[in-house]
Amino acid sequence: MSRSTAEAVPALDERIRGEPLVAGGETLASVTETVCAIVEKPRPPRAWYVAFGISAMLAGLLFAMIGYLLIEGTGVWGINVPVGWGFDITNFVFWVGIGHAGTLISAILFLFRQKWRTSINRFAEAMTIFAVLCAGLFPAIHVGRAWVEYWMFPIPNNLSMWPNFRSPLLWDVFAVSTYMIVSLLFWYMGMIPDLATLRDRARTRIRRFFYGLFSLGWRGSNRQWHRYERAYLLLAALATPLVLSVHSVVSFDFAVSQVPGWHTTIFPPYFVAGAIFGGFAMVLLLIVPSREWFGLKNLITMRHLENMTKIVLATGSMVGYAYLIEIFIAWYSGNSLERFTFMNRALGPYAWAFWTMVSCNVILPQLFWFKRFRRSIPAILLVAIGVNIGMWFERYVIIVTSLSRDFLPSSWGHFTPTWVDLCTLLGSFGLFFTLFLLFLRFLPIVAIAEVKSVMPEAKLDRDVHHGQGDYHGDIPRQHERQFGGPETNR
Amino acid sequence: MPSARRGVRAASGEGADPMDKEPASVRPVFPKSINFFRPVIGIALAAVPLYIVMLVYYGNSAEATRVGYEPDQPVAFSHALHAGRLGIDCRYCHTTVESASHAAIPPTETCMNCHANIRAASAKILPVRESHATGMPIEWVRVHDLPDFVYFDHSAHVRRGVGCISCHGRVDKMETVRQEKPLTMGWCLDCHRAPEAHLRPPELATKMDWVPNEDPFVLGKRLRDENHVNPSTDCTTCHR
Amino acid sequence: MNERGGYWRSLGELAGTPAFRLKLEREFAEGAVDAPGAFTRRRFLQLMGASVALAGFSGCRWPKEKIVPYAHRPEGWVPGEALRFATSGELRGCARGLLATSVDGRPIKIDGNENDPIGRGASSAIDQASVLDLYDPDRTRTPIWREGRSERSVVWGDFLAWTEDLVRDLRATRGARLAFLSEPTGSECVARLRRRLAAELPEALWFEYDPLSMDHAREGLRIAFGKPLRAHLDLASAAIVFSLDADLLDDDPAALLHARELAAARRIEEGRTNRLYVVESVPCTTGAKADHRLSLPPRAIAPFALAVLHELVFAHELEAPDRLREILRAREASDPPARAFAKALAEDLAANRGRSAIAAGYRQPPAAHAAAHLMNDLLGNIGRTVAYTADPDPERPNHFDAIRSLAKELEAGRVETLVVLGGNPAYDAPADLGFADLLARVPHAVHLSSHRNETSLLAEWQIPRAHFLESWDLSRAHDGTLLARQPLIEPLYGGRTDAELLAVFLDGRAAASGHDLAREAFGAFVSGEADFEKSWRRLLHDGVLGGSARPKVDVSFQAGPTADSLEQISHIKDHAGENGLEAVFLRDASVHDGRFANNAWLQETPDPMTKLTWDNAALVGPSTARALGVETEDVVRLSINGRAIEIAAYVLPGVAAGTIALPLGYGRTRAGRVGNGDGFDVYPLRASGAPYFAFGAAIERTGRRYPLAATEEHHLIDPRATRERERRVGSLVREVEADEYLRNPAKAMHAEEVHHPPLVSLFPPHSYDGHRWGMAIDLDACTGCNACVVACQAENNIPVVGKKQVRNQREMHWIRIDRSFRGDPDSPEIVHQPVACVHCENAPCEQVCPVAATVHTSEGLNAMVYNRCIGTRYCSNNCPYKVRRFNFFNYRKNLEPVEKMAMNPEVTVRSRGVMEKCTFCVQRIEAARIVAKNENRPLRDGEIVPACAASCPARAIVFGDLNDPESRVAKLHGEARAYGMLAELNVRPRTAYLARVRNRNERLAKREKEGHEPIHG
Amino acid sequence: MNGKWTTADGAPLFGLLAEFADVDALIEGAEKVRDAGYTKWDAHTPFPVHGLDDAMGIRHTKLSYLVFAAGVFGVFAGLGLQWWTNTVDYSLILSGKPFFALPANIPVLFEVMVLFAAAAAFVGMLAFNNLPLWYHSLFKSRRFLRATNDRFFISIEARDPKFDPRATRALLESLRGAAVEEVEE
Repeated sequence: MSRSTAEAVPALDERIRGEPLVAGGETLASVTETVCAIVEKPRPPRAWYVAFGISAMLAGLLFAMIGYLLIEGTGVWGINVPVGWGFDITNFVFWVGIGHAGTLISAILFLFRQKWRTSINRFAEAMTIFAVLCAGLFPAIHVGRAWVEYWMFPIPNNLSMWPNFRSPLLWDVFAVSTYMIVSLLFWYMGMIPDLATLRDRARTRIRRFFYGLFSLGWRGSNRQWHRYERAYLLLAALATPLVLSVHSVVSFDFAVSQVPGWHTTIFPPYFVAGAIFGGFAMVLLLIVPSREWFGLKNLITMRHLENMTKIVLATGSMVGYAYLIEIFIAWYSGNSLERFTFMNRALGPYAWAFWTMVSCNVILPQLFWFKRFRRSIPAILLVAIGVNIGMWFERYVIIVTSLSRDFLPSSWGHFTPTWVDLCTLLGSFGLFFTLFLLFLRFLPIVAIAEVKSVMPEAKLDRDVHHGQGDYHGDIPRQHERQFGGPETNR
Repeated sequence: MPSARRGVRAASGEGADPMDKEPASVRPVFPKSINFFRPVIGIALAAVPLYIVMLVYYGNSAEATRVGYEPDQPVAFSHALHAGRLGIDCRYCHTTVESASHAAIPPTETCMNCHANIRAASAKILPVRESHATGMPIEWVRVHDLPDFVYFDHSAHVRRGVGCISCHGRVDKMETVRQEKPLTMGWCLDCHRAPEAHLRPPELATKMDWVPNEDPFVLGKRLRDENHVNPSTDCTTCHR
Repeated sequence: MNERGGYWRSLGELAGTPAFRLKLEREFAEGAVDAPGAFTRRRFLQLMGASVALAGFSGCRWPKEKIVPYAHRPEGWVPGEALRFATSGELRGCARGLLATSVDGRPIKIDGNENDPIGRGASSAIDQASVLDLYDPDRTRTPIWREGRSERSVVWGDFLAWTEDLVRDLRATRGARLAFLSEPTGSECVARLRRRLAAELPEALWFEYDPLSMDHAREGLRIAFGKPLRAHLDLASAAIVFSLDADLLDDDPAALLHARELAAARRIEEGRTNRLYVVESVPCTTGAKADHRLSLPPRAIAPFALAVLHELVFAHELEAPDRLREILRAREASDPPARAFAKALAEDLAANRGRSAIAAGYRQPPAAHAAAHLMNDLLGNIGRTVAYTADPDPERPNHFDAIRSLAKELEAGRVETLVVLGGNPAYDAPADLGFADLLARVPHAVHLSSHRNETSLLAEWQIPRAHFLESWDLSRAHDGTLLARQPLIEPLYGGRTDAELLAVFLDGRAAASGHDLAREAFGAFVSGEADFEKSWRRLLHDGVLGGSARPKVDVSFQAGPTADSLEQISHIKDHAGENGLEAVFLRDASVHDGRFANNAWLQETPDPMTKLTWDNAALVGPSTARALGVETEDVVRLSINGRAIEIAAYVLPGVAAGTIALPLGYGRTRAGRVGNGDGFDVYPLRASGAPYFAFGAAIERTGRRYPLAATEEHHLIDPRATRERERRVGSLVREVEADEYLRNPAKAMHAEEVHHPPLVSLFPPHSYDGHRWGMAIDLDACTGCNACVVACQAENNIPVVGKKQVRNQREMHWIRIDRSFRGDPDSPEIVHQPVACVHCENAPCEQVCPVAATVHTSEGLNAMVYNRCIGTRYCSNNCPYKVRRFNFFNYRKNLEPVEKMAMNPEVTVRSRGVMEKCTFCVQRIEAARIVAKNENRPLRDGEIVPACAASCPARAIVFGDLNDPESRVAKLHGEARAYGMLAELNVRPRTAYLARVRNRNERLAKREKEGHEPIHG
Repeated sequence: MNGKWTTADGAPLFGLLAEFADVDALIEGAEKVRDAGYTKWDAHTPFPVHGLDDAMGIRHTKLSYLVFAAGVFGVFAGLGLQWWTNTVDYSLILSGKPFFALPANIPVLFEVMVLFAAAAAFVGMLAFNNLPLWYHSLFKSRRFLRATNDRFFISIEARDPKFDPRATRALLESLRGAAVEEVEE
């Protein structure tokens, strides 16, 4: 007790001053140096090689499984009638969910002028791209006849047939592909100035060529910055509703259907919250080791991590609330089918999955009420991993338990995954991490230009006197620099 | 302390980058000429995908893959001669066309009905005579080949007055039979949705050179009402 | 000789030209789509075509197809058109008149012949599946001669050569040391030849054996009336039907007739309600239909008959000879439920004299049958609801005596040449005879068999047996009506019929062909040469010779012998005895006595009661199972006086306490690639003395488990789910009490209604002018016999997926029969409900399909377009009825060409990755429509009959146009009993179910209500 | 451009480049250059410097209107596509639903709208900025390499009507902390 009061003082003090977003007295040059060095180093840390080796192997496994699937048919999975969707769509929804934090951090936090996003948004966006890639894979391979999938796109053809725009699956096709494209644009556009930086520092011809090619001849012209920022703002403004729409649409796959346990109106917000929740957990999972390996502790500070844990806590509680309300409504509606479905989830053959979900998604994150855990790397990793497991099981519970026992008891059934199911899931992680590790190796993993723009060096001294521009949050520190005061922690 | 970081001198004084000591100019990454190629690159970026799309689209279209298919047949049988110049009715050989789904390819016997004495000696019909003698069939090459999941019924069309030429073209002008129409689903639908243009008095269905002596649409409209021709576009009409 | 070669040769003969073969190959290169391999090939070619096209060329397409017309087209043959021929199949010595549909010379579908006295156009699951036997690739393709260990495929000529000396010797020795073992047969050709045999080779011995013999009934009649007879029930005019362990509706030569008449006599709308009492040890379809069902152990059933007689004689003063009164005096049923049941039943019977029908099952001892007929006699049913005809072969000993005496002959070595006409005695003869060893010792054994089975292996000669679709014959139906059998296809493997082989032993090389034999035999039925041809043609056309049924015979009751036999059973204790369990040997609904073990359709057909596929199992009742500590899928060691087997257990509600039921016909070792090793062989436990019941069975658990593939109650482990299931079943499978219903139909129906908000739709309903196809299924008629399931499979090219897949719930049947229990698990009420796609007007499956592969037609069919389907399975997930089936694999990959011949060219063959489901047999709808249009007339009601409806013996399924108020289906939809399953979802199903009617006897009903709390749905 | 000016060693002159060490100097410089009435000039910074736009007197970009237009087009394209394919060209009876009902079409409509707008934002930005432009004279300057790192620059092009080597250089050198150099064409 006494301890907590003891540390309450600096905590309070800190809330007033606001912890620096960039610590360790970095300069413009040193920021550039820190980030670019990662890419320019001849060889990354050994840990990177180990991680890459493993993920590449798993990715290989994934493609082997897909090959086997295409040759033999979807029967190699555990699915059956009634459970027509098993791991395939579970994985899809899981990965799409992961894919949300990225654009969310970049877009929504950008619109809210949350400057702390600048050091992590590049990570998050990259994560989004790769997660959505993995996600897109599953709808593509889950169909019985992958070779006629192009029928899902409105391409003129000599059958004069069109896709059915009433189908939530088709909404998915549009939502996910749009999301993929927009996220890519957003990511790439954000990277152009940093690629230019790399170009200008590049020593070898190849690097100069490629970074030169992709930086599109960016020369930091302010007339270009002007339009660039406008475009970035617009993209952010577009991406924000898009993020929300994508997972709402994914939730329609279920909400629009008949199946008890699927046919639920709260799915869209509930799914979005869940997506953000899982997404942030994944960001944490990725960022914590990276900042260790690549010495980014000064750019990605404890404050960044702590802010994210707070979001995890918040969204986790929303998800928990959704679980409760679902059960309440099932009871309150008086619909006996609904009631049974939820009783069955909690106490039926899949109870183990249900309780895994609850403990990982609702109970575990409660740790973050305590600052001690919010700032402890092990705790953060533990929760991050737990939440990812929990979120996967959330989708599994929703999809499998609902299908396994729907209307006619005579056709009730059970889903048991096969080794192919398991290997495919594992493999999808392999693919994801392979891509991410490549990103770490070859691209600026922190948005250099954006970080610089929130550094003291980016600010005009005279702004203190007439507050022009839009500097929020750091004014006290600004003030302190003007009139001397304790240097930020060295 | 921060003020120490002001000014060029200080900055370069850091010696952070050795560039200052080197000559003032560098070679740019790309030569000046590249800017002249920008439009070319731009156009290429736009055109290549377009070309691929077109390639796939036309590649799949029946016009590219099927129409004009004209395989060699085991017997040099000329529809132009038999149906055209001699004016033999289609139904003389394709007997079941009005009563069954298949317009049966005639058995060798049918040929021999005439050729037993007409041109019996001709080398051209040697394979026919052989087949008739040995009972071994003549292996004709299928020209109009619908996918196996399509169920087409000749009688249903001929009895409503859809002329042979609507799908087979002027067979009476073909030395060897050739596919004239795409026979794609889209093509079938066009007629099922608006059959008027292809309707004629049922008894004239097999008449190759028939032309309406009035506006075919007016006639078609009338025939459609008379013969209750309401083609369905339900999937089950052709797919079962 | 190369087997395939032989096979094609015969095909060539059949079709006259290799044309046929080529045709086949193109016809069944078919599929909704090609597998990826082929697909990419096409795509590639098309792409090539594209680039070429762009370069200004064209005409690149996938490989050539050939059209191969006949050189000489057979008379009246139209390519691709279906022809139907009357013919007949045979089982248990009773022929069944059938119509075989043939396309381009391939028989592809079997249906009942309207003229058949028993089927009246209906058919059984076994009839439906018989076409698959024809194309079984495991059939023996040539005669096989065995010398020691070496087997040689030879030709028919070799066999004839071998018989030459034999026939000479036989003539000399008047047939000495020659013996025949035949299955029961109604064949007139065989009968004729036997008469010749008796005359020309008097020394030759003739035995007849059927492992599922019904001779106990025959013996019972001999006791009751002094001569063997056949009994015929007229359920149509019976108000009360009482079955003593008799499965009248499924396991009976007249089952189809019974099912139809029972249903007809229950049309409550027409004020007809009969009442069915069933007393049985193991639930069967008849028990499921019963208004009152009593489970008793086998031994207690005959005594129960006496208990009923006791009530009739003493409580209701029926006239009976004094000696009988004496025997019956102390014969009240001992345990209370049975007594109450007997009293109530007797009351009903007495109240309906001359309007009741009583029958005992063939498993019951002769005395039980005698008792049943005694009741019929006392109640004055004879001549009214029960009639008798002469036995076709009064002299023959009953089957079990026959096989026993044959065994003696063989043991004594008095048989040198044994000719086995069909059958499989080495497998199914009673175990105590050790028949296989005896057979192995016979110097010359000849086996006529379609497969190289357990028996053929031991014989010196095996001659391929012709399938009935390859045979000429004349054969007698159950009631003696003469049926024609004509081939629809040349014998694929040069098979011979029983008669043809028999003739060889009389005439050697001079033996007449089946065709001639049949015509000879027919000669006896027509007067004079003049109209022979005419009536022969007529016979072949109708398939039936009108008025040839055996005349009914008058019978006089033999009090004495009956009394004696009743005396014997009057000593049996009617309560479960101290001496352990009692085993019952059952005929299996799928494989019969084992002969259909290699028929994949039947193997995959779920058993009407257990819903098991691909296996049999030892069936025990719940309470007995609990007592023994046995659970479903436990492997148990089952021993009956010395002999023991291991078998998986299955807990089946309704099996009588202390009873263990053993379906015969599984555990085959030489059935073929389908049948080998399925299930467990229980014949080793079966003794010729006690062919159907065995006392003193002992069970011990082995601790091992054996996976069983049942199509229901997958993983239904937790009690919550069990309770939920039983809670729901009431509203899904509705029932009404007859009297309540008659008083107030609407109210009676409402009882089971689920409460739901008013069914309003956001959108105006789509209007279907023109036709509006719909279906009605009368649950009160359905017996759960599975005929529709197999009929659908045959009509719609539904693949077989095998045990492993069924276990993972991937069975493909478009129509399934849901079976549910209610009430006390040890004597539950059982209901069957056929479920196929109900073609919802607001079909949930349609809107979720991203490519519109399942849509509504303008006539309201929920069409499934295979070639558009990409296989997301979303439709199946969203289908409340779960009637959609998915091709998880390419289930046809390993089909042999000959198996593909069974396929219906009118229905697309679905490939891997495609969803499929019931289409209301749209191919039949379209065919009928085109015919009607070509004839410029509207479609008539009843003109379109889906395969399921066509096969249904009880006429429970009706299809038609709901827009036509006069159509039968529209009327049925209008009836008060009609309801839509899950209609509360507002999916507006096009299939209406008619509630099951329970016509209860108040007295018993009261007891039952007090008695049981419901469990397990 | 015009060969009017040349560098010391006679090469055609692109313009003058002034380097600054920090934002404040840059802003001041920019304001001065703006007030001097130059038009063909620009500032180069490693990150967007707020206030610089005003300092340079840059007019507001039209990009937003383009994006809006694209979005509106997307709405109609998305709606039109669905309406034409499912209602006009091949209308199928699905779940007894009407052939056209807006609710079912909204998700796709929205996605198409976003797609078009986003694409417009990106492509528009490049187009307005005349990117990609892989070659630019300034890339010749070694100092300029730090424009993407930690230095700030003002470049005045020789083709500016008010450009005069001496006068302009004087102006630039007068700016606080500026290091000036010539950049050749």
